[in-house]
Amino acid sequence: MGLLDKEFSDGNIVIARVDDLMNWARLSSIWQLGFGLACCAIEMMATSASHYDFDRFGVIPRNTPRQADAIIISGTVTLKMATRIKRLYEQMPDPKYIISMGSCANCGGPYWEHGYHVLKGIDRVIPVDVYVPGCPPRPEALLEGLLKLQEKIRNESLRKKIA
Amino acid sequence: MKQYLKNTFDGIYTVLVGMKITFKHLFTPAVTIQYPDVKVKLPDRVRNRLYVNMDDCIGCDQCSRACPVSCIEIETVKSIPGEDLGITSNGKKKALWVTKFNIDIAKCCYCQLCVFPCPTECIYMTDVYEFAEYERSNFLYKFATLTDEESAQKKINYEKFQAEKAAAAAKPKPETPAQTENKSE
Amino acid sequence: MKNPEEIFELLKNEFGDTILGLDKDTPTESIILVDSMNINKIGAFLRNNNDLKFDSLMVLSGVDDTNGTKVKDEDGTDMISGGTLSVYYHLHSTNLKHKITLKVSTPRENPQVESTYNVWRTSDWHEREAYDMFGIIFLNHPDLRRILMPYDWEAGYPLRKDYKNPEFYKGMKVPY
Amino acid sequence: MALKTETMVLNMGPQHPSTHGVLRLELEIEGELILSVKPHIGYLHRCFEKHAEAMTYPQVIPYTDRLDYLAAMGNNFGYVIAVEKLLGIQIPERVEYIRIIMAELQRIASHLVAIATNGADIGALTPFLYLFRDREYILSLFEMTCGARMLYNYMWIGGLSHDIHPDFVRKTKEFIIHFRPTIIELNNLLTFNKIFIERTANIGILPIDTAINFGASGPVLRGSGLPFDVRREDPYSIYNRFDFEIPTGKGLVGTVGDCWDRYYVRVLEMEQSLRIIEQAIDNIPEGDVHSAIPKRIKPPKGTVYARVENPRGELGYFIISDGNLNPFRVKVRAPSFVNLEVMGELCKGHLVADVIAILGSLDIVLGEIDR
Amino acid sequence: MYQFLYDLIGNEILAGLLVAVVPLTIILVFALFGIWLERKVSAHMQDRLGPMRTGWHGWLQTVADLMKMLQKEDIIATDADKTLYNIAPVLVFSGSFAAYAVIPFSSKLLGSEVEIGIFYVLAISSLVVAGILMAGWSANNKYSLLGAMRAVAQIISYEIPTALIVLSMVMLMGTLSLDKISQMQTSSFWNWNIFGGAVFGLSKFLLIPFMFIAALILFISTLAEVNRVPFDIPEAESELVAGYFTEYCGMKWGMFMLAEYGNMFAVSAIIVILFFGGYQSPIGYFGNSIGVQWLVPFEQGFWFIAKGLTLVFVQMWLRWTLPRLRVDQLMTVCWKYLIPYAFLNLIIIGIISLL
Repeated sequence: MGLLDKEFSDGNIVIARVDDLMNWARLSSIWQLGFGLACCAIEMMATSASHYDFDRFGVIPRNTPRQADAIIISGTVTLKMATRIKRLYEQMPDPKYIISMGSCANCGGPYWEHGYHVLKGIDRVIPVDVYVPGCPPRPEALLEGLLKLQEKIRNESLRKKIA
Repeated sequence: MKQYLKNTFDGIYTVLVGMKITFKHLFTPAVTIQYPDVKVKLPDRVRNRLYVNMDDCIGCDQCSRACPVSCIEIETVKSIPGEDLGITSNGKKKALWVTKFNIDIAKCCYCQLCVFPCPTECIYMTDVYEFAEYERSNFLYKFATLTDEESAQKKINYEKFQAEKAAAAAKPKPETPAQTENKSE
Repeated sequence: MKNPEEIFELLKNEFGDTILGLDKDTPTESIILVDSMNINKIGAFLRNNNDLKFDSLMVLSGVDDTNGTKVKDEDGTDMISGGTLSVYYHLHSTNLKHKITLKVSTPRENPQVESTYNVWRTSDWHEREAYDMFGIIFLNHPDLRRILMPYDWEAGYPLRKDYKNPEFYKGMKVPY
Repeated sequence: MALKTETMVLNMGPQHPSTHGVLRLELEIEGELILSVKPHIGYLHRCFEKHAEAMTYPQVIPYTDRLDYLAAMGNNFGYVIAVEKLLGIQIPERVEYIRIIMAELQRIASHLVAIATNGADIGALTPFLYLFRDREYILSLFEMTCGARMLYNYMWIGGLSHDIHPDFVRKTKEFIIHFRPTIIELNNLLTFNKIFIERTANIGILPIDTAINFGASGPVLRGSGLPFDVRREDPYSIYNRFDFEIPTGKGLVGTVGDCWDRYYVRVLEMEQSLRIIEQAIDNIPEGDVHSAIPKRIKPPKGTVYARVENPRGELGYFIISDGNLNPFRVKVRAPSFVNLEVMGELCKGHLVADVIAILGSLDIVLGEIDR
Repeated sequence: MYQFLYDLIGNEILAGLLVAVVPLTIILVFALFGIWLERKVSAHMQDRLGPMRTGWHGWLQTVADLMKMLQKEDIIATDADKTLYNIAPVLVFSGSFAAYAVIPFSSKLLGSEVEIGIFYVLAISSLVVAGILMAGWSANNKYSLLGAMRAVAQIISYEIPTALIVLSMVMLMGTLSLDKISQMQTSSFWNWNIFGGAVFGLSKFLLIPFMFIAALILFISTLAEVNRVPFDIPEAESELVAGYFTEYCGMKWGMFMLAEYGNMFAVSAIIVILFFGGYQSPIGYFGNSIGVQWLVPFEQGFWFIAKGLTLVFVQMWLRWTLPRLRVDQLMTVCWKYLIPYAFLNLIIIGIISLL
């Protein structure tokens, strides 16, 4: 598995510096898997367009799961699509993150009551790091979700957590 | 042969025209809004996060009936006559204790159908769009101002009042109606 | 430019009893009721006859008109048995500019309708969708399988009024 | 003895950079040549029709937004006209004018995305960003009036949710002045670019009779030369008061009905929409947009089928009401659902790269295909 | 330079290694700078800002990408051909790195003054094709196979127009060694080959239009060899997901990117040497005029890299303006347009050089 899972002894000064450097590198170049599901995908494209510019945060759309670090689940996840997303998630190399964008991906959104074919939230299939609310969320809301993900990566550490 | 030369000339000419346009754009100023440092002021009718001003809410359940996604849950307890629950901003007398007012913003589809039917305009959409969370359970916003034991207390009062009224009604009919009249003002 | 009554007369004397009737009480458009087993012949006639020329099928929609009797299922939910499922055909002619609606109804137990695949190619997917949502079998349709739902969905036909959600699908909990 | 070759089945799966969302194309290819294309849809089936049966009439409108999420105003317009025809109520003039302006602005925004993704599929990434930058201009107009950027819930049964913003008229005029030169810039950069012409001319040729037989509509049908437009065929609302042409494919570069024609019809349609907006923006009559909204909407028993010209084609709503608050059955005739059927016909004998160009020129949206 | 180092250290293996390290650092530094430049150029051409948050205007962005790729888990598909899968990136990178051995950055900074310089570059750069084919085949993925097939067809068929143009230039110059070619285009830009070479006379003026055509053909065909738009069909992201490196992740994919940017600079270096006067400065040397002799090689290095970067900028500029060609159109451009024009050019230059 990736570097992240090795345990190092705690409280080592050198580790602290390397930690920040590793985290900084991982968070400032999150490559998103370029695929969208529904209306939130159009808002995600608008975010990577000139007005809100995902590239400012180092986010480039990569097409193969092999080279992607994060998936932005943008849109309604149906049961037929859920198995595909699970397989995509497994194809990605290890330090990987998931942003669930929009009400549909968070908990089924407007389709939670009568949607017989809608999966009620992507966290039933893959572990989600950041939930971005909105239907569809504004591009700034998605950027704020990305900043929250970057915060989360910043506090990750190679050290073994002392419970 | 003529078509051959025309193709070559066309190919080169249109490529140069395209390159002129992109080069011109190299010097036009970028339109990017640098989000975290520069936050654009949104227009006033913008629809983002829902907010309920609880001291205006009379618990009439109009908004939860109008919501297509039914993400608003309201529970109310009738107040016993003597209690004073205050006046809403537009002067309507409040008669119900709102013990539970939950909006599951994760389900909300931001269609603003709940804002129009509200008699006291206490539910409206603010322009706050930065509320991403790490946990999904944080999306369940509880607006009710009564704490749990207070609402339990209200319920008990109401049941007690109900039992009294039933007992009073079961007693002889003639002389009780006068009293209940003034008691219920 | 013909209005529905003239078209109904024309069809009546062409096909006789297979045209069941003209229903005019709906506020906006009148519907011609047709027998389900030879919709194909009627469709071909409507398309090729040169003063009708209905060359484009706008929409083909299945409807579960719940006119059967309510029956209690074993776990208490009410199922509908008997009654009919019907299919509406909205036709339009691009050069004569007139529109018509046909209605076909079949029994709910084994709903069978003639496919109009060779008359209008657009009915291919519309019929597959009607089969997917209501279970209406279209005879001699090239490949009648589900189009919107997963191909291995056994929990019945979703748009029927008495449809119940399955508990699990491929390990994922379906209801909320 | 011929070499025994085996065809390869290539799966352009639900996750593919240029399938405009979640569409799976099963290509049977021999080397690069395509023998057959089988589209698999249903990856975004969100059970709209089941929801429509469970909601009251006004509550269905937010769900119609989410059908063709690139032209939400057009979906509202179609549904609202169908229910008003059922109710038989009279709409004030002001509402009609504002609805037409909003629908035409939405047509421009939707065509911008269609052209942008068509160009990006063929490799030109810069026009994609220029057109999205112009689309932001229109989205800010919508956000100013009804508060949402993409899914508006703006057109209600009998009226509108908000009246237009005080400086909406001025901003729209500014937009028209700003937008015209960008169309010319797009034409120089992409439309008449030799490589773009090489990639799209004479590819995916759709003759008129197969187009009609397949029930195609909108730019796909008009690209093949038939000037069929619901705004002119059976005019709804007050479209007959405005004069605008119906651009059709003329085969300027390749033959009539190829990818380039379908693309160029969209560019010309944006011009026509600008003309309509110019005619409508100056004489919006006074009046109250909430006056004709009925308090309780209970239409009489009956069926109605109303058609609207959406940017992707003819969007139809077939509503059966049995006289109570919820519609008994709502069936949506989605233009992309019908246009995608032509895909199997168009792609025979082309190369793998052409499938992407043809799919881009059909301009499908998965939200309304899978409903 | 090898001689200079050999005198310094004495041991020829160590000196050889050191000579190899200098172009390696140039490639690495250029690759880091090139990727950042590409993202900023593409951003500003599209009215946006590009990387901004890692250092001033995001200059640390590629360093962050590199370190992130080092931390990625390295997935090898179970039924991928392991050995070929691992050799492919090394082969592709060594193919493009080997070309730097003969490229004269300045009169002093020169890998090895090999007599057959340009011939060696053509030979070595076709090693990349083998690497790409290995990558595409070993990943056992349909898209990579398609991408690899296209890459082989494209690079091999575009070697012919490159070879023809190089042939016509060598015919004019008379020598194969890149160093000598640069030296022949001395002092001011008027003596560059693009303006007809150093010898003054009627043939110089006659040559100018054909030199422009030759430079254009060489630029287009080397664009195709480096898989840059409008010829980036092997890794066409809109069709083949990511072409032949679909299955590569982390640092292996990084090697492909390094090789691509190394190739880009190598190719533009060849064009600069053949047409734009190698390391000669267009306006004379500052070092000569103030008598400081040891400054001249550094100035030559500066001018060489400046010209190389302008051509790399033009390659990027083309990438963000043009759509992508289809595979068969790619072949028609090469066989029906570039090769006939190259032949014609070769004949005409031959005739003129006889005058």
